[in-house]
Amino acid sequence: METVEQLRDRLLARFPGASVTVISNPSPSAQHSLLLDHAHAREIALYLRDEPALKFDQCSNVTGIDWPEKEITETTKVTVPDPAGGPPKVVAQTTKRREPGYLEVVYHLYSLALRQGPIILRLRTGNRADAVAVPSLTPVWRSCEFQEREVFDLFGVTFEGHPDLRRILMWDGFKDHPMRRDYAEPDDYEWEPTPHGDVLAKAKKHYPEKPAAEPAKEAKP
Amino acid sequence: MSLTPEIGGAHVRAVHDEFHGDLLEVSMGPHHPSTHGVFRMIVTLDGETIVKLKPVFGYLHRNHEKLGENTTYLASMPYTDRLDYLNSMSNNWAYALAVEKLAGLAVPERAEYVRVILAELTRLLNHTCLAGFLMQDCGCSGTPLMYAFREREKILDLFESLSGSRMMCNYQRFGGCRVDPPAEWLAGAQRLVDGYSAFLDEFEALLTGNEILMARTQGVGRLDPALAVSAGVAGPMLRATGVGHDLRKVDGYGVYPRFEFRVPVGAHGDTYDRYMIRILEMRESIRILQQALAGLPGGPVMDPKAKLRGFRPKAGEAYGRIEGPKGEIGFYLISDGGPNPYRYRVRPPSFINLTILEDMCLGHTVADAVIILGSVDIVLGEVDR
Amino acid sequence: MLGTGLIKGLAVTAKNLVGSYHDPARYTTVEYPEVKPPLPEAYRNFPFLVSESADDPMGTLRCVACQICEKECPPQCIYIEKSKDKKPDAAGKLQIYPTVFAIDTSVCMSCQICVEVCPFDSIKMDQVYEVATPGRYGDLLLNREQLAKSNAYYHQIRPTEAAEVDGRLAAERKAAEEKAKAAAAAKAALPPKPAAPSPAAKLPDESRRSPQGEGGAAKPPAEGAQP
Amino acid sequence: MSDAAPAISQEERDELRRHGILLTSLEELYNWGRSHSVWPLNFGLACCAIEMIAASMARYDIARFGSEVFRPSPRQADLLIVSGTVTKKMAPQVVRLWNQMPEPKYCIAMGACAISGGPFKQGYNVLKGIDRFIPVDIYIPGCPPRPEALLHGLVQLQAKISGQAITGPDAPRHLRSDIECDCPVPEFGAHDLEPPQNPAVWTPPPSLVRPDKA
Repeated sequence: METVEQLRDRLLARFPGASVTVISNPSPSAQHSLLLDHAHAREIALYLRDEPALKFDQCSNVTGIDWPEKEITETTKVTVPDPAGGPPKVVAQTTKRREPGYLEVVYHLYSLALRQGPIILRLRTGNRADAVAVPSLTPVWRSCEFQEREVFDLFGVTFEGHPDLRRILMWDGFKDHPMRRDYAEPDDYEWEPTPHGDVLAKAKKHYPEKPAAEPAKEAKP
Repeated sequence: MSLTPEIGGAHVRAVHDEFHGDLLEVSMGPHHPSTHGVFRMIVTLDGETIVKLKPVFGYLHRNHEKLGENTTYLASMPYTDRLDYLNSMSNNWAYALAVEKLAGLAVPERAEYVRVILAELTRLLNHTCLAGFLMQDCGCSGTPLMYAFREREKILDLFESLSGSRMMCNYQRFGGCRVDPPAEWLAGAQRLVDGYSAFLDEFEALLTGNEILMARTQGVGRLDPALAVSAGVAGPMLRATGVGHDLRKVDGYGVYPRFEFRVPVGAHGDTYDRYMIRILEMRESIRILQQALAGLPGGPVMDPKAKLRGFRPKAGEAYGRIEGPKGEIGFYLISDGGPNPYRYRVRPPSFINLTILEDMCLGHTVADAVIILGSVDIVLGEVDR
Repeated sequence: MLGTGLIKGLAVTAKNLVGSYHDPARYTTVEYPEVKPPLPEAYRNFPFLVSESADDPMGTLRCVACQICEKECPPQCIYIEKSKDKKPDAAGKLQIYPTVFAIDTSVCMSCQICVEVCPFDSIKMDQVYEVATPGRYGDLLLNREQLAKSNAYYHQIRPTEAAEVDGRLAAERKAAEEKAKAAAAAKAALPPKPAAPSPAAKLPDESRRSPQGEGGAAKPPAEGAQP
Repeated sequence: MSDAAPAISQEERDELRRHGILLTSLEELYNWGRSHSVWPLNFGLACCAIEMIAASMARYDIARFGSEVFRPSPRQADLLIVSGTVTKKMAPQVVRLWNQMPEPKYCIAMGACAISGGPFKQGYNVLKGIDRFIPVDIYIPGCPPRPEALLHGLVQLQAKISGQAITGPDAPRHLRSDIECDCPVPEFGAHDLEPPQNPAVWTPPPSLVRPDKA
């Protein structure tokens, strides 16, 4: 099978003007992926499916990933020349920059005909609030139908060109996208005899007063 | 028009259509004896013929992926038992395989053999139960399911004496298996495997040639191979359409390349083929089990370098998949170097196999839809996660 | 011929029906409340705390309230509070003990991870399953007293594993005693030459590689350096 | 009838039984009939449902307790075995099924998930115990409980039924007019079920905060 770099070059040669970037994966699995632009995503997908040398006829897995906005603090060492004429000083400079958040959809493609794969495609949305559309690949691979609906339901990515984009796991009137990192659960506190971490914080909210007499069971130890 | 009415339960309403006269929209499920759990289908009927079928999911959506992102890698292992609760051993293996890929862990040879033995026992368990449930859906109330569960108890006894639990085994670990199977256990497994062919012969005498079964299932729910491939259908359902795709051969994960076995493929892609494929696969599983039990090497079952606590794989991602009894079960993990996975995704075979449920059911009757759904072999814990 | 398959199938059911009267392989019913099926040794359902003696379960708990199981428990159903004081354990060493140890069995999924991560062999899986109750809040939360079961009980439900654990603990205790003795001997040997700690005095401690051993090795030079 | 001292003691009754004379009261006969023909609803939710099916199969044979008749329709069922995780999406359906069952009816919460949400209780779509919406008679902890544990729970339920007085303030729900049998069905809201629990059924948990953690 071609390496990801070879595949990228092949795609760039076939689709001039497309943007195809290799996202390398440092883990031992070495499953690198290709980031596609929205305008050419469906053409490239069709090409991957139909080109006799590639024949990625099955899209096995579709999933979403939420990458919230990050604040990155970078410390760089800068050499500052001494105005007094002495030897230049090395000063550590801290810069803070905000990396905008986005949602990502990942497709794992396999070729049953040629027994090769996986090729991993990625599509990214502009941000996490209003530009959350990516082109749907359901017209190319039927298996994306329910999985893209799931990504829409849980992450809030809208797929342009999806034949039937509705919520799939949660009910229709549900407003949130629960797999996003900043999702806040409804407060349906249940008796927590063994609170830890977040649960403990929630428990505290529900018992703000000084506790009444301890139940006999717990008072024993 | 919203296809999901706001209220659930038994729900029937008439839809007027000028071409077909009155179409009837029937909601089957989520409480329906034939839907294998809390699955729901909204079926539009012209007379008794299905003209539209929309599955409704989510009645068992218990947030497996969200929980997996909030706990450590190890703590997700018992949750994978509860995905496809008939096949906890296979789920464990798929998850362990994905983590091993992510972290680059090696697995001792003996553990690989033990994994094969347990995965094939799980396949026997799953396919036997499936055949029982399918017959239940056909209206054969009780008998085949009783026989299937009699055999299931024997396999569960083996699982219980090895892992401590009948269904929720929590047995695989990253870099091996939790317990080394003792000699008595292996002898018990050997006895079960030796006796299983006789049970299958009896089961087949009960069912395979039965005229009623053939009349109910042959030609029902045909699936086109090209559509099956495009729709991501995997496992016995895909092979029933004639596509010989088995990850045990294609990926050759574990020590499967060392065993000699065939991959049965169907010719028609109908419900009968899907039933037969499972019976034939069980026969092949018995062959694999015989070879694995005979060739089981000595040595440790756990990589001595693998850590139980404080497991933090380096940043990166991995997708690991195995041929589960229901199809390709995969786990997609993204690590950011922390103790919890950043993204934890399950590729659920039975969920994706349902993509083409409507295509298979169109033109058939409601009673056929029940059988077609039965032959897809779904487990709701995995469909909705 | 049409109907052959049906007749064959009916023959199978007939064989099973008749067989259920004489063949134990075909009659598998366990008369449960009267006959309790033997459980395999590995069977697990809900954890319990091991105490050395049945007479004083609270005083001889093996648990030292390290809270590892609390952290590792996947559904977070263990709750531990550490004691402020120390009590001698079975080996006579002063240890912290849990003042509260609660397990919510209405959440516990018997996954055994608490047992696997426990470094002190103090929490083990029980084999009780007849736990149905009409009470929701009181009966399902097990406290320290309800969780503590004696080592003899552990031997009764899991003889092989318990023997292995006992052997391991005994070996550890013996090693600890020997180390203590060696440390005492090393200390006794130290005073003659306090200025320069001899490498011979350090060696046995380093070779043991236990936290106490390292601490013991670090002390003598510090003491020796002061005067 | 229930609070009055029995006219004949248990020993005397046993003695008579040995001589072949069976003495009983209307209450006993009534409760005996009720407790030994508890027909469950054929209703499975998740993992525990498989163990429930296993309990009805040859090895555990729930028929020995008179409960083998798994009814597909709630109209014919006496016992709702909530066997598995109740999600928020499923909860209205479970309550509706409960309302459709005729009195006398009983509910067993089988497994950790049905009792409290169990291992999945931190999930956003998981109901933290079915007893938020419908009254539960027996709780069977375990994940999943063995089929024997289900049978044990069923025996407990039978004992509970046998112990009920048919008159007086302790009479079961179906013999009294002052208790509402139907439970309101929750609606799907924008973020959660509305209401998140049924205050008429749900007993609030004991106030429990560790002194040093609060």
